[in-house]
Amino acid sequence: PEVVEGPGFMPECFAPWSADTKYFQWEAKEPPYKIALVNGFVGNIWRIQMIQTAKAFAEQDEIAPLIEEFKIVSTGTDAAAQLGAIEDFINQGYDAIITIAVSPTGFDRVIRLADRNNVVLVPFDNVLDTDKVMMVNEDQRAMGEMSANWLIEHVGNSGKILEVRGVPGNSVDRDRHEAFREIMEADGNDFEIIEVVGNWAPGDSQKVTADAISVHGQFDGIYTQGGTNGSVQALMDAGHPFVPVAGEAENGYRKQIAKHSDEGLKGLSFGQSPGLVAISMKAAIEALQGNKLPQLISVPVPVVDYTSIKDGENFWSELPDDFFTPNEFPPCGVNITAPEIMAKTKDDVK
Amino acid sequence: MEDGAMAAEPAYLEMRGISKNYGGVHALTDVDFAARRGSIHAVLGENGAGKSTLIKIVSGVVAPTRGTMSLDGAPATFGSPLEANAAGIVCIFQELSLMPDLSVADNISITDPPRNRLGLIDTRAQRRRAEELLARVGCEDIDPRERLKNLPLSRRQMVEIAKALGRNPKLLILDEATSALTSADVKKVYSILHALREEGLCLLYISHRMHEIEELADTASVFRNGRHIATFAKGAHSDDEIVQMMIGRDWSNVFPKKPERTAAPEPALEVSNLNWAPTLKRLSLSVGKGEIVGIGGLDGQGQRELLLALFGVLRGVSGSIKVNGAPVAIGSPAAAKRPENAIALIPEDRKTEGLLLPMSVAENITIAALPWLTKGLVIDRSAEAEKIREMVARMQIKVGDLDAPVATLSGGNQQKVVIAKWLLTGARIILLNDPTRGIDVGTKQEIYQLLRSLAAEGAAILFYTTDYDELIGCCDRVLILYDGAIVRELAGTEITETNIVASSLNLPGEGAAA
Amino acid sequence: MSLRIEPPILIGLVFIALILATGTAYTMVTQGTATFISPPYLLQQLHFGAFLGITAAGMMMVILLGHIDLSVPWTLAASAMVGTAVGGVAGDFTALGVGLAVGLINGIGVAVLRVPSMIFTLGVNTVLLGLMVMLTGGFAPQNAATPLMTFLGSLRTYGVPHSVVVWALVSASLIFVLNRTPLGRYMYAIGNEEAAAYLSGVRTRLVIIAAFMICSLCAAVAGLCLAGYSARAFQAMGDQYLLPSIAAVVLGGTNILGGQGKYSGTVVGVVLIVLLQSMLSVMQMDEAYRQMIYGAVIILMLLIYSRGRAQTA
Amino acid sequence: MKTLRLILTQNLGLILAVVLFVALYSIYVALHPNWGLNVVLQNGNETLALIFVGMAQTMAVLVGGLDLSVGPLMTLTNCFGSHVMAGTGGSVVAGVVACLALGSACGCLNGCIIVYGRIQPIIATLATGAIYIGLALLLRPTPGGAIDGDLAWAFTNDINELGMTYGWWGDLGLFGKIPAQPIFLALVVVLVWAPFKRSATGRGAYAIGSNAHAAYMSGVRIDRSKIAAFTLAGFFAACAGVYLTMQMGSGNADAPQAAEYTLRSIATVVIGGTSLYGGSGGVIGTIFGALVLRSISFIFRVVPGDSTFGFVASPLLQPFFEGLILLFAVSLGAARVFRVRNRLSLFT
Ligand SMILES: Nc1ncnc2c1ncn2[C@@H]1O[C@H](COP(=O)(O)OP(=O)(O)OP(=O)(O)O)[C@@H](O)[C@H]1O
Ligand SMILES: Nc1ncnc2c1ncn2[C@@H]1O[C@H](COP(=O)(O)OP(=O)(O)OP(=O)(O)O)[C@@H](O)[C@H]1O
Ligand SMILES: [Mg+2]
Ligand SMILES: [Mg+2]
Repeated sequence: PEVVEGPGFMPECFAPWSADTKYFQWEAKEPPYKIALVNGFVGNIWRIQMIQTAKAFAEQDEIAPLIEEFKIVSTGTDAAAQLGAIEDFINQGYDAIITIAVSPTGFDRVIRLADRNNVVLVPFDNVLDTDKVMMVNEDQRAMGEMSANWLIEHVGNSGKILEVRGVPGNSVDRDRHEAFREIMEADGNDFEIIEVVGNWAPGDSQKVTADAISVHGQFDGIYTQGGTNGSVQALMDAGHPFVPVAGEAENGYRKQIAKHSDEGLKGLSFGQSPGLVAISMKAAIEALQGNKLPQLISVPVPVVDYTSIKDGENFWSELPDDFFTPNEFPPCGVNITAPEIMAKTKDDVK
Repeated sequence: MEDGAMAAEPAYLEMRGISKNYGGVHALTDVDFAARRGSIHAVLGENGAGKSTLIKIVSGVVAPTRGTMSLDGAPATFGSPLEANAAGIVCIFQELSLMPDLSVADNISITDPPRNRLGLIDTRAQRRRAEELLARVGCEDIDPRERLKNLPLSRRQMVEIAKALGRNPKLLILDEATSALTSADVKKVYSILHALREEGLCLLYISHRMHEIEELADTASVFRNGRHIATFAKGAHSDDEIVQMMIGRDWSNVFPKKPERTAAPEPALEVSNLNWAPTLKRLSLSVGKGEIVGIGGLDGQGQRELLLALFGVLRGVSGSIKVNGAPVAIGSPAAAKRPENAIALIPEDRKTEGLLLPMSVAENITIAALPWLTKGLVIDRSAEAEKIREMVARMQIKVGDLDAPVATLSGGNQQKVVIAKWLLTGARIILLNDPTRGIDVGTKQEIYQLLRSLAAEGAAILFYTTDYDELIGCCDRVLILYDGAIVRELAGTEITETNIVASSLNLPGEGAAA
Repeated sequence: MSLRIEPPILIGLVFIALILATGTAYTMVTQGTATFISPPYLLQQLHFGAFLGITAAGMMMVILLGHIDLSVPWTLAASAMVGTAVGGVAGDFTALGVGLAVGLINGIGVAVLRVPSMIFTLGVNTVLLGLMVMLTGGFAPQNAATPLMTFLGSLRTYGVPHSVVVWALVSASLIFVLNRTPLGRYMYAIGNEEAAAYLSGVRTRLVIIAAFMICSLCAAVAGLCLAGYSARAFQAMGDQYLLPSIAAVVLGGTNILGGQGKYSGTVVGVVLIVLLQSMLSVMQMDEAYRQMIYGAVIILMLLIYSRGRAQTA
Repeated sequence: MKTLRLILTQNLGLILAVVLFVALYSIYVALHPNWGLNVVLQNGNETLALIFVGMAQTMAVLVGGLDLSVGPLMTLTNCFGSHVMAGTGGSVVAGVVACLALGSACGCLNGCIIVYGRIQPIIATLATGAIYIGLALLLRPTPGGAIDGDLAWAFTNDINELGMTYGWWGDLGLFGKIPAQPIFLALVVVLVWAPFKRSATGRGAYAIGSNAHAAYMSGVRIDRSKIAAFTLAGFFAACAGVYLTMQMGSGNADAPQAAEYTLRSIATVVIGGTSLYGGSGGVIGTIFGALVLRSISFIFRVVPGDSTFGFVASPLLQPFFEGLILLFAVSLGAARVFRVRNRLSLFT
């Protein structure tokens, strides 16, 4: 793509990451397009929800005519297979490829190939450590900072905090953790932070939280990167009094907040949305039509806390716990609510 | 000891004060032993006498608890078979040491393959070498490229002998190396051994077949209970004397008397038109209650398959089988052992087919009879213990601790465990596949007597053996198999060595004209 | 049958004592309490241990045969997920049924088709993953724990977690099966020499199938408990249980090639692994060091064990 | 004739793997809209690391064991490589050598623990695997490290690109279109595997796998062969790590990926016809095993969504069908079971 000056197309949807984010423009192609989504691992609900959202979005009235073929493959946690799949789709003559990168590095080769073949490559969620490709994400550091600030607000400037981290070695874990620590450990604060690894999985989070409680006694606040409902479950099992918790956007966690906020479970729930996939697809389609877009598109972090939580709006008491609540982004025309995706395909399968 | 005449030439292998203990078991106690170049030295003794232990010490497999060893006058200790090999000691072990997945050629040159300039194995030269060695033992029929596992046991033993020859031994040990060979092959081996003796090799030969010892040995040493009893030159003692030395008691009349029969016995097992292409062809036979029927013939004529077919192991068998007059379909050993069939098989290879080596003697004895020792879902332990005690006593199994692994028993006692296991199921039809292989004369005699007494109690016994003496001495009738079919049935006085040999080669025997 | 403590069990117990001592030293220094030897902490570890313990108990059955079951992670998850999706008491039974069905398929693959268990169960694991992706994607299934699951997985009576009781019951049944029934004897026999067992008239295929069904059933029970503990079933909930369950069985002295091993060893192995993981987590060790220490402890134990064996042999 | 029969019967597993690969890959080629050498190149890129890891596993399987540390070892050398292979020219070569040495050393350590510690390979390597992942995390707490982009490009491409990137040669026509991956693979097979297989040590490895006791009794140097096999496993795993480093241009201590490679490596070995009981087979079969495994996932990318079989590739059914095909592929050998006429032969 060509690097161009801003402002870009539909800025209310495709917001640049920062003021110095550059803009890309591709030669316009005639629709309809062939688009592929190269997912990595599939065995968790976030990914499944993401795939469902992608399928639903591709079938929306305004999008469907623009797409000739939409293909989704999942390659597992194997980087070579993911790179291979992307390259394969480039070779097959696809126009755009959306992907959740298995690794933040190592995409140089497919980026080169995509550029040679004028293919729009859009990593999202787990993005790459490069500025040569258009990407869509929420600000992970912002989530860490937000959690820290919120905890300070509700706990005060000192106390014992439990930090439950995500998958070791992952850049999202690193970003959230570092931003969180920077604020918590800034001058004027005096926190004792106990750190355990919960792998973003509810089971793991629950186990390490329970362990930490039994060894370290009482905490004044908790920050869990993922599997938050597990951490809260551990709190309740241990008979630990409810304390402020900053965590992810699992439906189960929001149910817990709704139920126990008056008992002291003041909760902050921010989330990485599976709906990012729809914005990424939309970005790809706009780019193929020749529109200018920021290199790094920032999607606002959907966040609620115990004061703003509402059944049927930002969580659903009848849906499963692992369901990720935030899914819609009205400024982008992405209006697929969580219950919709599930309901829709249920009919599909029949 | 009567070795005064031979003192002139110094011993090549000399062992002094050798003892070997396995925990509390004294396998060898204070043994002095010597063997000379240019002679074949037989090592004799009952099962468990310590023969294998002795040669395992010589060949570096186990270290003696006490004692010293010297080779050609120089002290020698070997930490592994590899070191013993390097010193020119080559051993053919009782359990063959061949690799089933490798080719025959690979097996023969396993440690010292011919190499090319790059130091890599020269496969062509290796194949030629294998061909030469196989030719030397008279086995031109074996393709050196064939995987070893595709050969029958007797051929494997020949490969093992070829392999040993290829290593240019100075001291060659054969531990029951001919136990599975046919007499033709045995003859070939004899001539090779004689040639080696002429070349000045020192040969140790272990076998339970007395006539082999007679034909081969220059000197013999007898062991009993881990002790060296005597060493003497060929001809110094009669067979009976030697056997008495071995078993330490009076020994006469190996085979029990055969019963006189007036009428044909009531048939227990009737087989007609049994086919299992391509090995078994239209076999019909019957075994009566109280009868011991021998199966003879050259090795590999379908005897093994016949027994397996009757025991439900083979798939695709056609023909009819009747037990006690009723037609049966036996699809598995589990079906064979059911009370209405009550068939047992003493398999060919006790180590892999008969026994669960790491499990205890007790567990091995009851493994087949468990369904009868179970109350509800639970094993009735007191009944089990009772039955085990009974069996150990009845079979005279020499065992210290019933909970010790069966692997620690000597070969003969292991075989008794296999038989005990099946007797416990109350089997009425007993199939035996060469049950006395590698078993000493004393134990053999016990087994013959046991078979006869089982027959007397009404069991029907079908008995395959490679030993003509057993066919002659033990069986009421003998069926000779040739190429998967029964070519001859011998009964009563027809059972003679000449008849057996002739029929095995499918020639008319002496009684045929009559 | 003797009451003599087997060397691997003894070594395991020594290591458990060492871990507890190290953990206690750590908490004494950092917060002045002896948490690691306090009953609530130990009970809690037993509570976690129960999930691994039940899984490992099943795993031991197939390892005794000289086989292995790599489908345990998704058998566990699939049982729990299908169970919660159906819901109620029917759900509980369905969960167990899923376990039995998977075990039957594994057993048939290994015993009848004679595909090596290592690879067949790996394939079954992948298929189960695929099925669960299908299920979740297509039907938005309920995943809240059923009342029985909650009862088994998270409730306690007199402070004793019910999961621990379930583990004890599973253990008692398996000890019974292994020591008192023909099935147990046959399992050891097949693990030692399948051909000899077959020729002894043992219905080896049925025994192998039974062992795999026990293994998968244990995974399903662990799934029930774990779903109760977490209040719901979720994908990948079994992933943490595969390698630790194998390690626990082997650390407990069961021969990975089959035929030898005592059940009590597996219990010791499970406790050892759970405490080790907990200690490393509590000490806030870096993931890098945790992995290395975990690996090193396993090797050290096995080395000591094999030294001991070499000396007695 | 006899020779042919022997070759056929002794290589049934390999032949089956080749047939399976040809069948699956033909489907892919037939459905691919733009199949050509660049697609082969991409396929090779995707498969090479898996092939190497599978080769590593083959070594352990040959001696009758399993190596659960091949994935972690690949990851460790990848992380190590992302440090030492950065730079240009000679230092990169030195880095590659260092990686291969590290992998071999770790493999040798596995071998020593197994041989001198008398621990079953599967459990020893389960433990060392954890240690290697720990080390990898130590080297690369988060993914990163930059290998020279040109290098990464040139060495994961075809001969033309290699020459043109560095100005060594120009367009060599059709010859220049030969992808680099088969060349690397051929080099490793010819220079490392073939000599090993033809050496006494290598044949000792087969002997151990076939019957360890008999091999010992025959005077095979058991310890040496076993350690050599595991060292070579480490070496092959390092080859995978090095290639992954060139491909990714960086290091990533990705434990799930390591686990996935380890498990898949077992599948490649089995599909490739090497017996898990040891003693027969070899890396050539494994290469095809890996190709079969990859071809399965290739197909999902080209199955047209609107065709009769389109549902197979529908995103939420795809993992299921992938598993099913894998299960089918590994069960193919079961055909033997139904042809077996002597049930005793089932047990060996
Ligand atoms: N590994 C072992 N552990 C314990 N005891 C053993 C072991 N090997 C042999 N023995 C015992 O040592 C004694 C001698 O056994 P050995 O194998 O030398 O007898 P043998 O004379 O070769 O008998 P056979 O003719 O049956 O082969 C036997 O009592 C046997 O039980
Ligand atoms: N490995 C085994 N372990 C236990 N039982 C076996 C085994 N193999 C076969 N059997 C038993 O043998 C019976 C028949 O076996 P199988 O199904 O293999 O035979 P088949 O292929 O149908 O042959 P046929 O056509 O001769 O019946 C089964 O009922 C089973 O109990
Ligand atoms: Mg012996
Ligand atoms: Mg049948």
